[in-house]
Amino acid sequence: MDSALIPEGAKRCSFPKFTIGIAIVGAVVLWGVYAMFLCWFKGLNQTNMNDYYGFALWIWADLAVIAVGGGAFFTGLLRYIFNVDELKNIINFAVIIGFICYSSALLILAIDIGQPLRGWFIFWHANVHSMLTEVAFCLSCYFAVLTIEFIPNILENRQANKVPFFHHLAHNMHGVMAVFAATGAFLSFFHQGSLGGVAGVMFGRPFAVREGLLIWPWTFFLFTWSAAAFGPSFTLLVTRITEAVTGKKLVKDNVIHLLAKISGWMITTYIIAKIIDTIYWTYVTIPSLGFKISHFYTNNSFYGYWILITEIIVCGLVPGLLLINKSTRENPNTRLLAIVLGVIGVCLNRWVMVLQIMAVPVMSFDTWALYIPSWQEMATSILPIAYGVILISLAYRYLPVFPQELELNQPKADQ
Amino acid sequence: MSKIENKDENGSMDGAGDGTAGGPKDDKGLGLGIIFFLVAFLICFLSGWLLFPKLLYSKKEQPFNFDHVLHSEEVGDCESCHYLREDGTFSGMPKLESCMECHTDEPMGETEDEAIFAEEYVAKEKEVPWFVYSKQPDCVFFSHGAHINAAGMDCKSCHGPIEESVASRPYEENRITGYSRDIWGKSIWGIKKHSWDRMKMDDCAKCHKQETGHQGYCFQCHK
Amino acid sequence: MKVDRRSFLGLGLGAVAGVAVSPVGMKLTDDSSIWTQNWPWTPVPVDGEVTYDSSVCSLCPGNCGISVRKIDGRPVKIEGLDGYPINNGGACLHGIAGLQYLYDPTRVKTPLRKNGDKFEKISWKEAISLVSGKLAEIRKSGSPEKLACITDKTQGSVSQLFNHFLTAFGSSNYFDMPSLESFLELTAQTLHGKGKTLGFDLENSDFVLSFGAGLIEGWGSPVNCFKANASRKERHAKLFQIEPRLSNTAANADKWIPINPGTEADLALGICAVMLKKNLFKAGKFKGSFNKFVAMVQKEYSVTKVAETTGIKANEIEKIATLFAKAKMPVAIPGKGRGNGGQSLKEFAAIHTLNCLAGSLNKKGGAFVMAMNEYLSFPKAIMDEVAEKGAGKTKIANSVNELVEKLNGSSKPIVDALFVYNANPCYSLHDPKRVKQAFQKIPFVVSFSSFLDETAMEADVILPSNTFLERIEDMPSQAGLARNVIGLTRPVMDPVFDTRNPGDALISLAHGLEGTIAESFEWESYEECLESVTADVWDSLSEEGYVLVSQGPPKGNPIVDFTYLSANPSTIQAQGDLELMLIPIDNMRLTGTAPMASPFAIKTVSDKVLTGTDIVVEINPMTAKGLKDKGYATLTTPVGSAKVKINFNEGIMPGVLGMVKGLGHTCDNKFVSNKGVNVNDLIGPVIESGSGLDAAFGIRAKISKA
Amino acid sequence: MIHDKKAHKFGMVIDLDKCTGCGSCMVSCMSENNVPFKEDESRKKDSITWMRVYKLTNGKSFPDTEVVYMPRPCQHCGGKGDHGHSPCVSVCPATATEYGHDTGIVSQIYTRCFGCRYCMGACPYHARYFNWWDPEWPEGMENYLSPNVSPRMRGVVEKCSFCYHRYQAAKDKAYYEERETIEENEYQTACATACPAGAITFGDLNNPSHKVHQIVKPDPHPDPMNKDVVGKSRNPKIFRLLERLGTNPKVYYLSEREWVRKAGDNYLDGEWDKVKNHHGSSSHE
Repeated sequence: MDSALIPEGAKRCSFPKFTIGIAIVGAVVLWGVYAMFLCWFKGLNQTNMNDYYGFALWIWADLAVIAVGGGAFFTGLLRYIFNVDELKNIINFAVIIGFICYSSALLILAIDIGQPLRGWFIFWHANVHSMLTEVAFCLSCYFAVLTIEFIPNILENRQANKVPFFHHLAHNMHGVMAVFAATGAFLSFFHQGSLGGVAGVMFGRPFAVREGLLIWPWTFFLFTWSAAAFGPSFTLLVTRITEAVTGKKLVKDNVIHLLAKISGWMITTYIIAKIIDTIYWTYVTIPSLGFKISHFYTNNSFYGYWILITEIIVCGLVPGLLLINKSTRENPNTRLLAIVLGVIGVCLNRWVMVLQIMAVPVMSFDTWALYIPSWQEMATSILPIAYGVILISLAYRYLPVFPQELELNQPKADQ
Repeated sequence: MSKIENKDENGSMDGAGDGTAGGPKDDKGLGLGIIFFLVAFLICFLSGWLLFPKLLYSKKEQPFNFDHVLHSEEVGDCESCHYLREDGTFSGMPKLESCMECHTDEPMGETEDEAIFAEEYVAKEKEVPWFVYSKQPDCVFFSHGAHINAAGMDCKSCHGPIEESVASRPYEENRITGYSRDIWGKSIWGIKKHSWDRMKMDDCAKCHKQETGHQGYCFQCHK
Repeated sequence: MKVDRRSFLGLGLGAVAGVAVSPVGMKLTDDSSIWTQNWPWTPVPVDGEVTYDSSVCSLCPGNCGISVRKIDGRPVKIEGLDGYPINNGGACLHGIAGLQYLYDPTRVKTPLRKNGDKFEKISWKEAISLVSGKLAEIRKSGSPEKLACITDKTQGSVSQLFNHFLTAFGSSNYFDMPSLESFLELTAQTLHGKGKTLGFDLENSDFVLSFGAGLIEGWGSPVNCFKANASRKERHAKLFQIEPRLSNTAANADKWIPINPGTEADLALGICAVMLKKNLFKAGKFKGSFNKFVAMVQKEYSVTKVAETTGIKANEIEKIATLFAKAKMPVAIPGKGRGNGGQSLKEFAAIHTLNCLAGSLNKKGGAFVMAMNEYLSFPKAIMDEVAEKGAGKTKIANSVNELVEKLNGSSKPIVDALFVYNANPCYSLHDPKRVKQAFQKIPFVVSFSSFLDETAMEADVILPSNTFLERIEDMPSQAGLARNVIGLTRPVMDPVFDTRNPGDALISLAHGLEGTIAESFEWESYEECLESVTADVWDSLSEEGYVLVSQGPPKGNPIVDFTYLSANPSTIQAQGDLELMLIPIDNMRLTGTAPMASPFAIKTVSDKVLTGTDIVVEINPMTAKGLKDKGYATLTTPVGSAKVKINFNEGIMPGVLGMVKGLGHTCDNKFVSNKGVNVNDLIGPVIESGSGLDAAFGIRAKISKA
Repeated sequence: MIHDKKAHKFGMVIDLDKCTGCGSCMVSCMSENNVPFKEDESRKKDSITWMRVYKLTNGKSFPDTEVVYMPRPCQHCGGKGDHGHSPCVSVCPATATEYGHDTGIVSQIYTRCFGCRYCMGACPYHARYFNWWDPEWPEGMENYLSPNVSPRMRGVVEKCSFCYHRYQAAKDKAYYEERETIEENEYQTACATACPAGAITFGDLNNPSHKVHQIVKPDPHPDPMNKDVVGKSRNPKIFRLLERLGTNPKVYYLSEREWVRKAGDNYLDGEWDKVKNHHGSSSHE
């Protein structure tokens, strides 16, 4: 019944089936939206945050989605600036994922602040010294860029494309996309970084504070780097999931391998940098403030050394090496393992850089603070995922997201 | 007729696009489009400019008219009623008590406003519920002492030539914020001709920058 | 002509563009945020002219001078009054939070009458005629002594007005709540004779030997003690604190000497023994078998014996004795905690004897034997024969606790009507259950409380009093102060509710009763009464706000009578035989007596004392076998049991459990009530023979994982 | 204007040996600054107390246990090198909190704050509090609220202001009497005036005639051991909380007990004995 909208020649599941699927996920969305309105109308007492935990699950969710959304800008950068042509076959999808991640991030921020109606003060009364100001500006600008990058793909919809104006628009936009890609890359570099800076500049929090270059602490560069490294992994992961769900091959292996390889090298180099940073922090930064590393990983019921090892070795070094190594990279199972580990790794890193910072006592007579999010917090954090699923399904169903789809799914008699 | 329309057509990007795309050849539609655009634009723009303020602000009449000219002739300058207390705080609107230094429940003049004052307030010993045009919100700390004594400013530069008023204009209150309209200023565009036309924070900051070389720290004016 | 898609497109675009370039967007964005800055449900305090009133706080016996900041007559802040002879500036948290009492959710807003189990509002006129009617019946029945009265103290014109009322009515059954004042008076009476009380010159003493006196936990006149304690540093004075638990006082002291609970008297007498043996004492006007006393302590309180009972090493005891005796201006302070809980006369007497032996009596930095305040001159009550007859009858009991025993003991009502003023016996006495029982046996209870507290709940009629900020009253200093000050509490505002000064209520009651009682109350109002009974000091009192009656050591060396102690009265034993000892803790941030703590005060209470609605009990990890820190446990005593939380505390003796006083209120105030348990529910009274005091310093208990 | 004549640097020193933990300072602060209260205030992690009194113990077991109380207002940090980049001020995205170079006081503007809570994360002293709830007073109780401090709405951060409104009041009086300066006793915080033990001394650290300056004797030169640290006390008995972080608080603490002074900061094993006697160089007296 919606066949008129479906890309020419592409096979999609029946409309009722599709609707049911959407309805199920939609229910989750509604749940999240309900929680969202509770927070807006009743205030943040709906959460389990407290004065020790001013930053909590939401900020983590923000950092995490933005990190994994990094695939968009990095792939864009490679595709349009470094002209890695194969990537045109996955760039659309990378952009959609980025769009989802960033729109979610903005939404969560809008819930997270105590006075949403004053949110615009961050622009109007901006404090240039604050990393958060930098985040806000770059984030919203880059979101605009992503939207622009997304539009052509939407306009390529069978019906939209019939309108000559849209047709030309889409065409012309593709032409100038390099400009936006460049802008996007530039903006992303800064807001990914400033998100890292958010933690790094807290010189009252020895667990977070880092020395750095000019006004930017090392976490600034580590965050950008890790986003560029793990972002593509996430793009691959979601592609893999989509392929599994649709039961179709959507992107050619050489493209996958290429992106995996790039991701692998980025991860490995990042993790080396991260290890150096950790060592420097352990042996130079914190001792000068009177702390031993054990202070941050013992005497509490949750945060142990395991979290450090998991983040750096299991979910950092391992996926990195797996993706560098040709055989493991091209083996679908080990590759999947690697990208899953990688995504977990980057999320874990963001977790540590938000929640553990808050948990660690600084005053000698203070105590560890642990917190469990309220259902409202969880619901609003799950909301983006559900919303993402819906958007991806719609995009996949009605837009020519994967240029190689048709070619890869020719009906062949002998197969 | 058609001439104009042609002009329209060539003048319009859309038209051009249409032409090439071989869209409907109905020029009227296009002309209408523009007319509709202009009409809608004008209606919305004008209502946003002229009607919106009418809806945004509610008018409130003062309990009765107050004649500043008459009073300043009788009792002298502003300070005789709006004075600084000994602890340096500002007395603001005079309390009934200080009015009754002259007034009794027997009107001294013939004005019906004074009659109201005598009957409704002096006789009943009720404070007059004046609406204060220059009322700042609770978050603002304003030291009249700093401006009058230390900086030697006159009342007019912020309050305007109020001593020339012979009657009280209606008080306009913003329905959303509860602010007096004088804070944002009469002009919905926020345009000011005199220093007293607007009383927003930026106006304070601007003057502070000029006079003290520093726009001032938040705590100087916020509590 | 045809209106097609493009026309609507134009319409839409035009509208959007039109609004966009109009001021609407900008203005609404700005206003919406300004709206959040001025939410109508966030109160906006009205500004106005600032004035200051000075008065005297009467929340506790401390009677500090206070300065109340007002905005256009509306009180907004209470602070200590500079230059006031008691506190000179500082104030305690309860006084500073005083304004909250004005609007406390439990305020009694109008006179109330109990109807079934609910209260209903009545007018003052109804209330007065109702009460005086009932009282008239009692007098008709010919046994006026069946009217009893409980107040917080005996000093001051309001308390004495109650007494005056009873006398005129024909009853001698006037009782005051156990308080440091009453104990000191009794001690002075026992050792130095009638009409005397004790004061301690803390701010000059160079060696303070405190037997658990919470000098910074609200003992005596709190702020005065705080200041004296703080000045130690400059004066190089020493404070030795003797108690089973590391209280704030102990923590702040130069030395903390842990002692087995309830053995303070033994230690004091042990120290006496040492001083006498080593001839470290200064002879004074010792009367009443001093030698017998000497022999007794040498025999019964030898250092070894005392070391045994108190758990303090023998050489330690001797060291303390020597330090104390050799100090220039030593003083020994009795009264565990705030000194108003369960206390024994033996302990007070024994400890004060140290002062007598050290020659600290009426010396700078020592203990002052002071005459009771006698600035009030009430006219003699006029008594008709009914009154005479009633006055002839002997007093039912010697103390509130004894009264409660008697009431519960007898089947027929021995009290027909009871006045309760400024006291909350149904909460603050040990084992309040029995107090409530006793109250239920009284046909007609009249409460003069400002708040609907546990005791007011038991009343049949409430004649609500003004709070201390709404009324005038004289405030004689007491509480072991080394100077004698009469302060004047003055109204800083009109009553918030339809309440009256208790004095006025009493006067209208008397007038309601007519006859000789009315004649005994010929004043029109309490203020007039106050003015007349304080005639000699009224002028300076009303002008200055206070009168400094006496300061510095009193003249002369008082006699010391050893008769009571030389008979070696037996030391109080805690009730029960369980393995642990539960002791109540006085915490400066809570109040164990009326009025209960304010919301602000409760807010400051540590989560190591109260978490949610759970009370936290202190226990030494050594004792806490099988218990988890912060875990739940069941605490059981012979009197009751309660679910509590555990706090491992190295600052409390093994074998001892500490539970804070002042929680577990049951009145209708969600900020203060239904938090934790009332420690008094777990402790039963132990009456000391001879003094009739409830001397329960604690109770045997056991604790097990819940 | 008065404050431009010479920059003040208001601060306080708290004598921990005198502090009795009585709580007067906390309540005086709450009542002075219209701090709200709610049903359960035992959850200290969401209980607003601008001035909070911590209880410290020396960790020894019975009977050697010692306890000390440490009142903790906002430390009004000067930030690294005392240049005014306090941990919280530098991170606030909307300039809702600001370092007053004229007073050294860190402001908090409730109507500007939009509740991102970044400042709370940045403050190691937990001196900043978020209004998780709308403030509510029992019926009638809002009548005791003071007009000098505006009540906060839900969703914004608040903290100790060193009773700035009292400074304003003192200045107003000075303006009226046409005085250039205000006296030491004209501007005192609510906690300082309330303290019954007189443990809190408040004043201008830049003014040698003020008690606080005379007690603290701040060393205007950077600490040779840590250039971020400025204004270290020249009195070895005086310390600041987490001084090594370079936050440069304006609240100093005084204690005769070594374990208390040590508890004020973090030290590696054996480090304390090296640094304990290091304090602001007396050469600049």
